[in-house]
Amino acid sequence: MTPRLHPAAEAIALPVLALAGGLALFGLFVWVDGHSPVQAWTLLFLGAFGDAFSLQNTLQRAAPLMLTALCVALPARAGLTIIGGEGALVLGGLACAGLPLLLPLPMGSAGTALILLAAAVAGGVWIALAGWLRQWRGVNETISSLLLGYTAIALFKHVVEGPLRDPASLNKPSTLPLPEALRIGSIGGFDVHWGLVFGVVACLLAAWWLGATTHGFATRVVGGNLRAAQLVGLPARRLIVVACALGGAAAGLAGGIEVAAVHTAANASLIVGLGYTGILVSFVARHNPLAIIPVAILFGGFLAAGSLLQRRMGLPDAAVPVLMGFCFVFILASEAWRGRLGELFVLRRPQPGAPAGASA
Amino acid sequence: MTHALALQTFELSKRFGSFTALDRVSIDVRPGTVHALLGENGAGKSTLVKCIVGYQQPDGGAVLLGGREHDLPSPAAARALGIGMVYQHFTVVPGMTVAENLLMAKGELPAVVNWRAVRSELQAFMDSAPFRLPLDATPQDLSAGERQKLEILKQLLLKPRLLILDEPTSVLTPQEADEVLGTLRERAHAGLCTVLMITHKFREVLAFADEVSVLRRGVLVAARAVQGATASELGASMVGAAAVAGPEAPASTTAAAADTAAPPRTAPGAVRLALQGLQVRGDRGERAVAGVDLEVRAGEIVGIAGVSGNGQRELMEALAGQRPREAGRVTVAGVDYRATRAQNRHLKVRGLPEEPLRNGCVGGMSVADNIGLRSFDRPPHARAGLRVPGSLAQRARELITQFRVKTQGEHAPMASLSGGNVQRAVLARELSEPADVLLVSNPVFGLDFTAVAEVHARLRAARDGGSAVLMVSEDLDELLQLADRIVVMSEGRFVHACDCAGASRHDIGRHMGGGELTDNTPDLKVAA
Amino acid sequence: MSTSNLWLDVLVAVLGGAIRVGTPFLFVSLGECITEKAGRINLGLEGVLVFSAMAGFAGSYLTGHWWMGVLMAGCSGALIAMLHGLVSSLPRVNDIAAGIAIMMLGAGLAFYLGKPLIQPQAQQIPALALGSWSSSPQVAAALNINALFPIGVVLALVLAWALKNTGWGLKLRMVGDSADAARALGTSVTGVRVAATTAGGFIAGLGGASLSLHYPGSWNEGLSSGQGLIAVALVIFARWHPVRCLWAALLFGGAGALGPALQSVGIGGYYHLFNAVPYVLTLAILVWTCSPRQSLRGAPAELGVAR
Amino acid sequence: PITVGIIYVGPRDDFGYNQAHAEAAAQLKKMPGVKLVEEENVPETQAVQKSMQGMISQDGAKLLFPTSFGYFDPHMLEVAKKNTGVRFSHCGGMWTQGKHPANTGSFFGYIDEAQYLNGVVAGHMSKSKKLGFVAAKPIPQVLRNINAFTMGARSVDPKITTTVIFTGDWSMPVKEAEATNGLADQGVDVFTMHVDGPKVVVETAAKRGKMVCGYHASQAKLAPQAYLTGAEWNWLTAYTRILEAARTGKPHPNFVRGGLKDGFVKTSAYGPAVSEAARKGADAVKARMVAGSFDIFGGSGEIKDNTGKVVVPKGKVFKQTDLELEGMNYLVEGVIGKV
Ligand SMILES: Nc1ncnc2c1ncn2[C@@H]1O[C@H](COP(=O)(O)OP(=O)(O)OP(=O)(O)O)[C@@H](O)[C@H]1O
Ligand SMILES: Nc1ncnc2c1ncn2[C@@H]1O[C@H](COP(=O)(O)OP(=O)(O)OP(=O)(O)O)[C@@H](O)[C@H]1O
Ligand SMILES: [Mg+2]
Ligand SMILES: [Mg+2]
Repeated sequence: MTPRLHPAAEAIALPVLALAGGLALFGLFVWVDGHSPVQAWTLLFLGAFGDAFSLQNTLQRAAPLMLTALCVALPARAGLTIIGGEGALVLGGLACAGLPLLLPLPMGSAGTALILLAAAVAGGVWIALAGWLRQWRGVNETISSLLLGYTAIALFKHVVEGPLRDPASLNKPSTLPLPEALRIGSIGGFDVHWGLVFGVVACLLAAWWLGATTHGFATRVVGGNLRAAQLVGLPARRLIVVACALGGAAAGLAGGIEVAAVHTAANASLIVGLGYTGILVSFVARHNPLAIIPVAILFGGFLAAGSLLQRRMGLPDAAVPVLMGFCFVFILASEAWRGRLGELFVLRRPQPGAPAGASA
Repeated sequence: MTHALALQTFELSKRFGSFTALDRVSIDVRPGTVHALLGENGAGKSTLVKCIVGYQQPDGGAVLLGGREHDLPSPAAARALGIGMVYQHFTVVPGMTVAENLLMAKGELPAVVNWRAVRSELQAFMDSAPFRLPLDATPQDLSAGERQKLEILKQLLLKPRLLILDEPTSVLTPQEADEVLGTLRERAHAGLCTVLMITHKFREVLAFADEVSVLRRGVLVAARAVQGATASELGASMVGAAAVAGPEAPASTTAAAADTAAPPRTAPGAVRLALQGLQVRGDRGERAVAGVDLEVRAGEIVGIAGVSGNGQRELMEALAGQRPREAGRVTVAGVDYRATRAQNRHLKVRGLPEEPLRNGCVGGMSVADNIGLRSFDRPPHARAGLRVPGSLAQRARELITQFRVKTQGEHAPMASLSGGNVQRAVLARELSEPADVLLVSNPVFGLDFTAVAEVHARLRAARDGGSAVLMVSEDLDELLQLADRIVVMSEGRFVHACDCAGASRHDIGRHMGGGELTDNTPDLKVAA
Repeated sequence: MSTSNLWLDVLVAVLGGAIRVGTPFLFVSLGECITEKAGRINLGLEGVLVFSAMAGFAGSYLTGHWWMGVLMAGCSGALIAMLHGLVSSLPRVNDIAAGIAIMMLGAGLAFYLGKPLIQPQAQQIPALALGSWSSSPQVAAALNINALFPIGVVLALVLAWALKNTGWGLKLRMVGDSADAARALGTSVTGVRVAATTAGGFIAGLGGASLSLHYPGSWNEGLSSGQGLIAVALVIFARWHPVRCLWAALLFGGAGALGPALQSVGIGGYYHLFNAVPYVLTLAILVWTCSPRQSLRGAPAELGVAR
Repeated sequence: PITVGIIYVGPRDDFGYNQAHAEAAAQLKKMPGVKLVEEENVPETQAVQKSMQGMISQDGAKLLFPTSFGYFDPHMLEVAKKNTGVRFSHCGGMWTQGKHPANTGSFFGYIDEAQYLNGVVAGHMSKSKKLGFVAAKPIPQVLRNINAFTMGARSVDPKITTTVIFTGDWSMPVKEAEATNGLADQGVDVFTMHVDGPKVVVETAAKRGKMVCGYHASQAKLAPQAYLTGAEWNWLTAYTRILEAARTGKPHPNFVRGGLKDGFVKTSAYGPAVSEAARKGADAVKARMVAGSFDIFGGSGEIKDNTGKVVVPKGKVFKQTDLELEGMNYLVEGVIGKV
């Protein structure tokens, strides 16, 4: 046996230790600012997971992040770094709110399915565009998705406050609200809407797609080495564009759900940086769809706890980004110790010189 | 004042994690000699020289220069002592001109560069150097051979007292290799410097080296004078006597090692692969392949000879689907070939790319997944678009044994394998099933002696089994040894074609050089 | 008002706006340029920009000297950027991810520490009245420029010269082009990259100072609307050349000023779309100039986004 | 004691919209028997729903003041449905009897009156006869201010025009500064604005040597010489009225509106630059407004929009309480700009 921690144990231990480090630094920070670190930690826990309300608050905030994180993770597994999820999200929201204006929709869940589909398609097309530009013209997808994101936001605002504006939405320019029957409600008796289920299921599906299907495997090959993929005849362009489209669809779906479950109409309130937060979630989860679920919940917890820090301790709202910044710098940095964490705990034993090998 | 420097290592050891790459290696390089370092792939040659120049830090032992022990914390320290190193992988800076590259190589940079003075100095050096390059060219404009020359020029500029070269000739034509090694030998024998070079080519060892040390699995197994040595002796000490006649060795391996008489074979069959007016653009948008026509028949090996950088790489990439085609037709068995997965499968087209880790593998995925790249989406490894768990791994275990891939297991990441074993893994993938068309590029680049013999035997076996093989190699000897027909590629065109039997090296060499040069290199005997 | 006059007015406004709005773009793109020349990409410049804007404002407010503010802005930008440099030097840490984390951290710290700075006013970076010769008030106003702007212009020229003609310039390019080559020469790749990122942070910090101490000239939380993030696109747009960064920054500045300028002469209605002009323009030019067959010329080969 | 929750959409001390609320909140806090919980920078998403719910379930808040336009529909309504025992009073929304729950309500002030007075002062002070208005979005509340300001100015001199620039967002400092500069280039010499934080416009105008009328809160401190006067909120009036109802158990005041005479809005003290004529002119109108004998929209001939269409026919008078005014969708004659 090598003196290593089991990889699975390490995969848990590393981020947990890093998180502890981030929290400790945050404690120091608020202490220097004249607040009690213990109170801050306690409130963080209470605000995120302390009671049923907090827990639901956390889960609710995590839901859209799971979807926007997939918008980074899926293209990343095909080798592309997409950071324009925000654009896909707002267009998804727009499509979701706009479809009932264009088509007579069946009311009820069929109609809801249709508007969410429209949201996913809109987001998918937008990110696929970034992937396609990469394939067609060699335009770097990180930059193009960023630019496309800004463009989408401008388009969204223009359409929402212009052509599609509901004249009755006086001081908050919005599209016509979705009919009651098309909206997404809460899960059972909980104060959490169905978006959470969409998020979790999407992550599970993505993991299944990458791990268990040949299409997902082929996508990983393309992401791992494009030239190898071409050599074995994989349709790399198509796989890349599909991965982008799937990622974009997830972000678009997030926008659609935000509209159908929260805002009831598309308006500028949709633009609050969920797409950008998703980037960090995905990187912290190392683009692993299964890891996205807990990481998004962690993020949701931080965001949820922020309210309590403001109300009980008088900390500024910016305490939450500071805390998240600390934690995520630590978590990213902790990757450097992967495979070496064991050395901290286990004594090194001298190794036999012979190399291991199948033929040996 | 420069004079050649003596180099000794004393019980040098290096471990990577639990793996021992060097195990108490003591070599002795006398001043003013050319010393060759031989060894199988992954034997630890590169690691040894990297430890000597301070690129990596040894875990134990000592490096002695001129008889005194030195601590070399970085390549800069080694450079200060007069040690120059040409790495196995290119270290020229692609975005900088030749002049800038040479200036960088000198090490200590002035705060502000006086380009006028530097250029005249470099021009003077260039005029006295064994080969010349334009100062304002960027490496992107240079051929692979020219880049290798730039690497060597960078070191010569420093007037090193000890020059270490890690496989310097792998991208050179035989003529270029002879030119380079000849120059270096002259310098060494003139007492200007000591040369330590790593190579896999026995021919080069026998023709240019004075002494040779052989490494096997991180251990020094032989050290002797070249005078009187034969290729087979070197080969035996390199792989160990037992391995050559190992029970697992395919029957043809030993035959190939002895290799002189090719087995009798039937005449070539129907046309399998046909190119018509194929045009391809290179990385910089230039026309790398300028309309070529070629037919490869079942049961023959067609070799493409040429100095590297004349469009061979682009041609093979275009055929393998790694590069878009500009114009022309490619047919396989009469069908328009688009290099799709379905066609690869039905038409049985397989490829051995050069630099397999870069061109044919996913470094981060497991060996099993990499071996399965051709078959993962087919039964028994997949059903209805879903992968069958464990199926690839099982098949990979069989192939790892059969092709003798040294790995820590089928789940080890591909990138953790040494270069030669990556090559073997790709062979296992591409040759484990019969192929109708084989596209082969530099199949033995950087491979050791047994591996070369094995690859050649497998290619012959494929040919004899009815495959049409198209093979690019920078090693003319290899082509002459293996191919049935040779076409010579120069500046993106086929400029010469001949049957291998009775082919003239002079003729081919002349056409490789564009037809104008007269080749006055002696026709060296093929060593292996 | 005649039509030709009208377009002239718009032109002058856009040119003046190009300098006013473009100055922070200039600094962030120069900062990003030298970071990328060393083979790193720093998406965290947004955080650097916001933090340094806050710190610069604090410096000027607390000491009463604008140049102290500028210095503080530069140094704090360097500090945050150095954090990015160090974190992304660790094995297996992706510089894009680190950038997003730094973006969040920098903005968070700036908002947290900057709460008491929203109200006060601080001494401003003086303006140079280069347009005093002109009788036209528009021209005079357009040429009433930020004292940092000429510094930025000189910096662009100096950087362009230094990358070709100084030892560290060559070293920087080598590290960005081939880490192997640099290592073979015994140059510390990590050291050079951290230094370049830090220096880039200092320069971007000057952009922050320009925001909070000149234009618009106060500290508040909406001060930066993505100028730091877009620096990455600007540098690609400029093909990694400092002097072209200057033109790109002016172009972005001018495009940003276009919407308000058109509305000020009574052409309105599509202001959201006008706000998107710089992005669409950049994308269009990228699509126009990129080619699937070859990497961008001048791109540092070690840079992930170069292709 | 009663726990009151106040939620801001931006930073509390922005010299603008949020500060106007925060100043009133600070007064509330001083009252005996009131516990105040506040949250700032809360986006108009489910975040605000959770903040409200958190204030209710974690802090026991009985009265909530969500202060941003965007909080009303659907966020506040959603939370109010689940918490019928809690009173919600929104700033700016259109509470409608029968449509919205009884435990919710909205309050707002007729700040266009103060903007009209801004216009009068600006009309007297402007030499170029060109005024500038930096606005966020063309929504009724903003349009109403632009129109009132312009009509105030044109009551002094009908040749005056107001050029309006929409930045598109409530807080976009660089765009606001650029808009101010662009207007100054066009010869505008008096500015006002309707954005969340007027600080940038005030400072930029002052730097260009122009005059400025404030909005939301007093920005006089920022540019004492350039600052003429300003339209300010006085939310304490509304806050206390709603709070008292909650404390005494009276029905929730659902629809609270008021102008100058009700003390919902006020004007900043005149700056030193304001001429005697301007003060007199503005004070006269103000006196009529307080007396209730002045109507901005109508009463003195027809009002045309800037495309020439009649929007208020001759003889028709809109009282401030007329709901039609809350749906204003035009710019009056004299405004250069487009909705
Ligand atoms: N950085 C490293 N980390 C882990 N293992 C390494 C590293 N470098 C080399 N090795 C391992 O050490 C062994 C020796 O490698 P080395 O590169 O010295 O071989 P070599 O003799 O030069 O082979 P080749 O002829 O294929 O170039 C190989 O098994 C290789 O996998
Ligand atoms: N978090 C991650 N970030 C990046 N790459 C990952 C991550 N997790 C797994 N991978 C990559 O995905 C591939 C395998 O992933 P996974 O562990 O899901 O599959 P597996 O079931 O072990 O694979 P297989 O069945 O193909 O052997 C590997 O190439 C691994 O490098
Ligand atoms: Mg080697
Ligand atoms: Mg597996």
